[in-house]
Amino acid sequence: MSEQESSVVVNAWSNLRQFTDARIALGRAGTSVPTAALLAFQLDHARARDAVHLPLDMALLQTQLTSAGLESLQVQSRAHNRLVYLQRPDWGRRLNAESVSVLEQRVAAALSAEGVDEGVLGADERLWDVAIVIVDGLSSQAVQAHSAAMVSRLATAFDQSGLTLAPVVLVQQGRVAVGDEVAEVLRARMVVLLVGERPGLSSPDSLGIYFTYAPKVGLTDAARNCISNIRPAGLSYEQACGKLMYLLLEANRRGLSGVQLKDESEVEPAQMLTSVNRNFLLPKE
Amino acid sequence: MSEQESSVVVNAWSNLRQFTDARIALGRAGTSVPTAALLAFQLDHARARDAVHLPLDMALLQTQLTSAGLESLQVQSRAHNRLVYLQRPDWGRRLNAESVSVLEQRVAAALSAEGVDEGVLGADERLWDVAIVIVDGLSSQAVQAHSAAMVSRLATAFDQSGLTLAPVVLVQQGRVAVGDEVAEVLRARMVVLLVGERPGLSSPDSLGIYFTYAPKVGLTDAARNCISNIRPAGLSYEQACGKLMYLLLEANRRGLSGVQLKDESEVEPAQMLTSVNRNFLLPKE
Amino acid sequence: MAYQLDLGSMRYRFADLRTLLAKATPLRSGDVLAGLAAENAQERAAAQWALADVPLKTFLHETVIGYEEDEVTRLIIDSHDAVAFARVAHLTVGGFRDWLLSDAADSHVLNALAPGLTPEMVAAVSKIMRVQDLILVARKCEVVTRFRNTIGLKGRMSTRLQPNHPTDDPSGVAATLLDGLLYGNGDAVIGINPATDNYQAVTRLMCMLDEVIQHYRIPTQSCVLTHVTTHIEAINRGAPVDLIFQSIAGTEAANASFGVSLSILQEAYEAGLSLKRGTIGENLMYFETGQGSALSANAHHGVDQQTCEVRAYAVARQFRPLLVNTVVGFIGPEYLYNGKQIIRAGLEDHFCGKLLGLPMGCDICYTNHAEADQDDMDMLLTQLGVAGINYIMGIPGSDDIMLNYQTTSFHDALYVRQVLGLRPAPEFESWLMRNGIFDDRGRLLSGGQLPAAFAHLQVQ
Amino acid sequence: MAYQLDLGSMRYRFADLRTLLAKATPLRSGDVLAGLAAENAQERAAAQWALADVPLKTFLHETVIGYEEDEVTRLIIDSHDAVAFARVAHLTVGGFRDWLLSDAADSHVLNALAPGLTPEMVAAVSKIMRVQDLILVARKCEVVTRFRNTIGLKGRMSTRLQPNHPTDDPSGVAATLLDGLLYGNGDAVIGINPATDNYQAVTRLMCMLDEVIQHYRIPTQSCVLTHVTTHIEAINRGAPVDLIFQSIAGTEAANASFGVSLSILQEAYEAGLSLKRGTIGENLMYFETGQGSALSANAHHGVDQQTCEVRAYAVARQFRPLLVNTVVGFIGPEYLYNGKQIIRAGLEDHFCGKLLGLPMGCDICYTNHAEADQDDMDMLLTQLGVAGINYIMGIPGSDDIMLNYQTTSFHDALYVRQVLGLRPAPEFESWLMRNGIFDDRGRLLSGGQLPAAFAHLQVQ
Ligand code: B12
Ligand code: B12
Repeated sequence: MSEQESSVVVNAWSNLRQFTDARIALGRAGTSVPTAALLAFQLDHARARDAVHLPLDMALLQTQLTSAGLESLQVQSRAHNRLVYLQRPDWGRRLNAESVSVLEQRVAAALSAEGVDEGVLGADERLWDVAIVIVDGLSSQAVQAHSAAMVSRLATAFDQSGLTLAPVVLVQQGRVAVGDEVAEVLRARMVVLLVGERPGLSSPDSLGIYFTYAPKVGLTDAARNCISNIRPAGLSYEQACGKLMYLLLEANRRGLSGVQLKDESEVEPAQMLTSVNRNFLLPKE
Repeated sequence: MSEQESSVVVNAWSNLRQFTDARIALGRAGTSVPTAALLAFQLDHARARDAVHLPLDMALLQTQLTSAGLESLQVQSRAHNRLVYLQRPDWGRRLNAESVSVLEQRVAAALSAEGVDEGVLGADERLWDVAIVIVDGLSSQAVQAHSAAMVSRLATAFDQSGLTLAPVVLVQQGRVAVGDEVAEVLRARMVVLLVGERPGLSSPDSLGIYFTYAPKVGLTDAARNCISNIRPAGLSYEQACGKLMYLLLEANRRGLSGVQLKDESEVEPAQMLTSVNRNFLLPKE
Repeated sequence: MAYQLDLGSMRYRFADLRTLLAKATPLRSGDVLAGLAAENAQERAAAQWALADVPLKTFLHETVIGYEEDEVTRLIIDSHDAVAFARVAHLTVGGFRDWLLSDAADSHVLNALAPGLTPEMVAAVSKIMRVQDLILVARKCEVVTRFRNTIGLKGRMSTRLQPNHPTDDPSGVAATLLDGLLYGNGDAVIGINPATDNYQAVTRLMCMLDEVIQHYRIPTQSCVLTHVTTHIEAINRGAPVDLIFQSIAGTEAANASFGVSLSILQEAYEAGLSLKRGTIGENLMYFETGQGSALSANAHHGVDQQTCEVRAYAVARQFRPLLVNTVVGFIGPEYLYNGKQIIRAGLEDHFCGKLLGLPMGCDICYTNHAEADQDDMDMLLTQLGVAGINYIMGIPGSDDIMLNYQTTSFHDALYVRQVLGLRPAPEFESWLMRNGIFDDRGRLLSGGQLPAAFAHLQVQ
Repeated sequence: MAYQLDLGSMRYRFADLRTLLAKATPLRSGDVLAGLAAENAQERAAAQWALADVPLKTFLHETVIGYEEDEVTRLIIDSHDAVAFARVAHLTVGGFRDWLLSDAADSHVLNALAPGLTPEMVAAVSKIMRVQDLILVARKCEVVTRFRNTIGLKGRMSTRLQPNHPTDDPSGVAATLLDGLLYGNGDAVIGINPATDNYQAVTRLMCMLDEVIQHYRIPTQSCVLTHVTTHIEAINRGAPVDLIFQSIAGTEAANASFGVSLSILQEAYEAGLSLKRGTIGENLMYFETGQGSALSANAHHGVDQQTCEVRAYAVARQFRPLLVNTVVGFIGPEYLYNGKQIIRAGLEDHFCGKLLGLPMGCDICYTNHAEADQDDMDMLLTQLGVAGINYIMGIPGSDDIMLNYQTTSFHDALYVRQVLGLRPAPEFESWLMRNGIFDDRGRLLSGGQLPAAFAHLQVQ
């Protein structure tokens, strides 16, 4: 929309837009949102809605992981398409039968490679320290854009901490809790799940990481920790990795995750330093 | 709901309910509709919605017509099911291809029975004076309940007036305008269409009659006349028949129907006489 | 003229103004049926963006239906008031929205502007307005009309008492009529849809309503909603006609399918005026409209149903009506599929009518084949109340036993008056108080007992 | 106990009160997901009919979740005030609706009644109420709370200023905060959802909000919406905590999935009280709720989501909160499918909370995977305004760039205040006027220029 209009009161503080992507200083027509801002909103809404339905390109993701030297397996939740997925979160939390056997076969292969007989493995014994699970969730765009890079960084960090890593599992039409089942079947001691957070109007590509110690089917969110808003305008891969490693090592030490495990790391988000001063509303000391 | 409640102001004029089926004298809770009336409304709404989707029992209707000595043909509009019907009124106004040929065959049979060669018949020449078309419309219940009786009464009246009658045509998923096509194909001079009016909350079985002189595809409602609310609580078959014959004979005489043809008959609906007096609001003379 | 817009990697093209208007319309089943709706939400957003950039002036030379082929277009163009238009002549559709929302556009200014607006300008701006915009701006308009009372004042909301009966039985009608009056309804009009088009029956109803209004000295007007040609005939035969009713649409062809034209309406209007039955004013036409009627008659010329609807208001405006209302959910789901579409359409119709200077009411209603229920009606009712609607319908228990649909009940009017502090037309309000139906603070008194003026009816 | 009803030729049977409540609920996707919804509209109507006949007393001995197995049930039963209940003890659910609508149930009476009501009674009656009933009765309730200002007075509507940022960057937060203040928002609370759960970051935000509030002497309170256990820890470490936040649900198991229990909440409440930071009142808890959370945690015990939601209000009520709001469209379409379901749920939640004596607000919102849009929000906003909601959210341009959903904007609050004549909390309103943000008639002044108190920010 051309801005030939004088009915709009333009806000004197529009320079503050440098500090945030939030829709501040929109101005006003009377006290309403001006037309230009309204139209931009409508278009963004149309786009965000489409983002929910964009399918994940699994093959591409697998190729990327392979180049990063990571083995990966492709599975599917019990929700067989997007429409069902949106209506049945319970199905998105569980693997379908075929997927379970894909994982079981991988476990069997791992055992036989190590010459271990499956029957011999105790119920509590674990094959790997960490399983990484990548889930499309509500934004395949986020997963497509960030998960390969994020995972390879994590894999390096695990390696440096001497933690063994199960094959990366890619789940289509999945929810956060599906990671518990994957890790349980794979016999991994901890699970790190990357998921596409629901797409926002200005952030269709936000990745979330959910972490659980001793994952098993039936755990609630109280047993998990969360690192959210991983994307260019949010948390960087480096920051996310730092936070996760803090939580993971603490969890490994204390033998728990979730509400009782707090992030007490001394993180200083890089972005904070980019601001001219800490909080321009207050007088400088 | 049991009426143990005193919060409801009961209306002093509930005796007026004898004059109408309208939901008068409901009383009030504060100024709102009392619970009992609200619940009754909700239930009636649920039922009326179901009535829209009830399919017409065509076979039964044909049997009834046959017993009344009337030949009938079964056809279908271009809307092949209820869902499509509700969304595509344009398709409900036209016959599907198969139905057209059913009717054409009947016309050919009629011509050959009379020893007439079809090619010989002039474009404006008519085979029958009147075609009766029965259409499910929005209430199959109305059609099921009233159309056989209504049609046989009409047939008798036409007969008495020396008007020839085409085979009765039953149309599934039809709209009012479909009668024009039926009559055009049948080469009838006038069409009388019986249709299930949309079901009301208190009247799921209301039949409407639409009448057109010189029907052909593409006519608008301005060319039609309407007789509505034929049902026990509304117009009787006898009254409806009287009105139609008035319109039809006038149309036949003046060669037109629709807006320019007014019902000036001196009808005195029987129901009016049942009321204690003409209008109790006014002082008796 | 074609309209074009690049958004990111996509280029959107709209063949002409008519197409642009259609694609910019919020989703509704009728436009899908007509094949005119946007393909998806992104195309719709693009069309709104492109539409916002169209100068209002464009609508004066690019008509959506040809001047030669349609008398409604001719009416719109020929009656356009360029002086009134000057105030907004420099604006685009988007700028017009901003201006409407600004403090500059107050009641007075909007009143003066109305003759300068064409239906298409108003339809266009409504398409890029949110529900809250439609409410906010409509609320600023005040359109007041008079026949025997004053309708449309701020802080007031009137009702049409609609005592329909499937056989037009006088006692059945009277029973509903009394019920309505005792619930404080009926100041916009006491208006019956006659079940038949029979002269005798219609005239009998006219006489009856007239006698009741006179006998109880009710400051209101009557109407029997028969075809306008039947009204003319009734007037010729000496029947007591207060208001003249007709359903109208936004194209010449759609009106023809209703059996009317501008000249027939003019004839009726003059016939009505000749009776001089209004006591405090001369507004005497009553029109009903509704999105979808042009399409239903295949008379929409590829124009979306909401724009067609607003064009009908140009027809109405010509005859200085007392009452105009959209019958928004009446026609069915083919045109407005569910509660959401009905609600948005109701608010659009009210806004567009008001902006064009019409005394808008609304038949807040739905049919049993639509995906809607009482909750949807409550939502629309509450919002139209906030938007300052002139009048709504009143039917016992929301159930019209003749037209077979559900509209607002006598109780509904009391609800919205209560929560928004709205009152009936002043003359009618005094009558309600004088007759013991309302107390002196406007609260309903009647119920348990018949008020004195009607106490004699108890015996029967 | 089983409930049974014959309607025409059909016999309907409902195994127990829990089932009856579920079947009587207006359609929503969460109940369908849980397998609890009525089969069709007729079964729903039958269940409503049967429910209307259940005496309110029944709810005191037939619990929907066992007393032994759930601490929320124990709280409900043990804290029930039989004396307050006496007023309606003789009523059925249907009679209760009639009574609520009647003049007998005025503000005072409803206030006194609140402790006598259980969530299930209130959920039950809401299920047989139309939207207009939910509005009309909620509007009669007045629930006023205080910390540094007075929230919930009639004719007032407050807002939570929600300056979220994806990295909790102080300048990003401050920019949004200032924008909100200059649009007159922030009297309910200035409340940030922190992107991380990191102690350091959370505490830094708490200090920052506290300093801003003190520096500009804003009569409002702050909150950082981290987990309640993090609040407790922050208080222990000496952080300046005004309000203590927690998401809560209606069953013990659902709360456990959130990592909380009644005793943890009690501990937090006492920690908050010990700080004595409120200047004019001691209400300091802030709770959020939302239909679907119990089901999502598979902790609903076969109880429908609306009844679960109202049980969460019993949890809230225990801690005399300053603010309680449902996040109605936040969780997603699995629980509330489209605009219509979101709107009805929002009005139910507000009504039920108010009837139970809670200071209800609403996060009028939707996600991009739901079938909803700004029009739906405008509808809910307008109706909640009429219903007398205590507060709504305020976000720049409706777009929360951290939580990824759309809620009401700063502008939206001004819209609803304008059309309904609503004002902010009195102390905050004076501050707005003193600081040149509102003029003396409550109209927004700021925009083109920064008001004097903020003028120094221009230079940067
Ligand atoms: C829906 C409706 C309308 C809609 C139709 C739009 C549509 N596309 O559906 C609208 C609002 C436009 C309308 C307008 C009018 N209507 Co009308 N309408 C009805 C209603 C409520 C339902 C009809 C129905 O269920 N049809 C059955 C379905 C399955 O068929 P359909 O093909 O979809 O419907 C077609 C017909 O119903 C036709 N139609 C609708 N009204 C009328 C009126 C006449 C006289 C004719 C010939 C045809 C007609 O329009 C539809 C599309 O073609 C009936 C009342 C009732 N209980 O039936 C009154 C009714 C039929 N209408 C009536 C009248 C008077 C009118 C008007 C003449 C009013 C006026 N003064 O302008 C106008 C103009 C009609 C015309 N000539 O086109 C009267 C007829 C009285 C009579 N015995 O002659 C009725 C009975 C209601 C009443 N008592 O007031 N109407
Ligand atoms: C939706 C949501 C909720 C909903 C979840 C309900 C549901 N059934 O979907 C509700 C409102 C109940 C909720 C509650 C809380 N949430 Co929350 N929530 C979100 C949100 C907006 C979207 C999540 C998403 O898209 N998931 C992806 C989909 C595909 O997966 P899903 O399996 O359907 O989603 C599951 C998880 O998201 C999980 N979940 C939701 N919130 C949280 C929080 C934590 C700590 C954990 C472990 C899991 C979890 O619930 C869902 C069902 O299992 C995010 C913000 C964001 N941008 O992502 C915040 C977010 C994840 N939540 C957050 C918080 C703090 C909470 C609460 C702890 C707040 C409180 N003080 O009580 C509570 C309790 C959470 C718990 N332990 O259960 C924070 C986490 C901060 C952090 N880094 O630890 C986030 C990032 C938002 C924020 N910054 O405030 N939340």
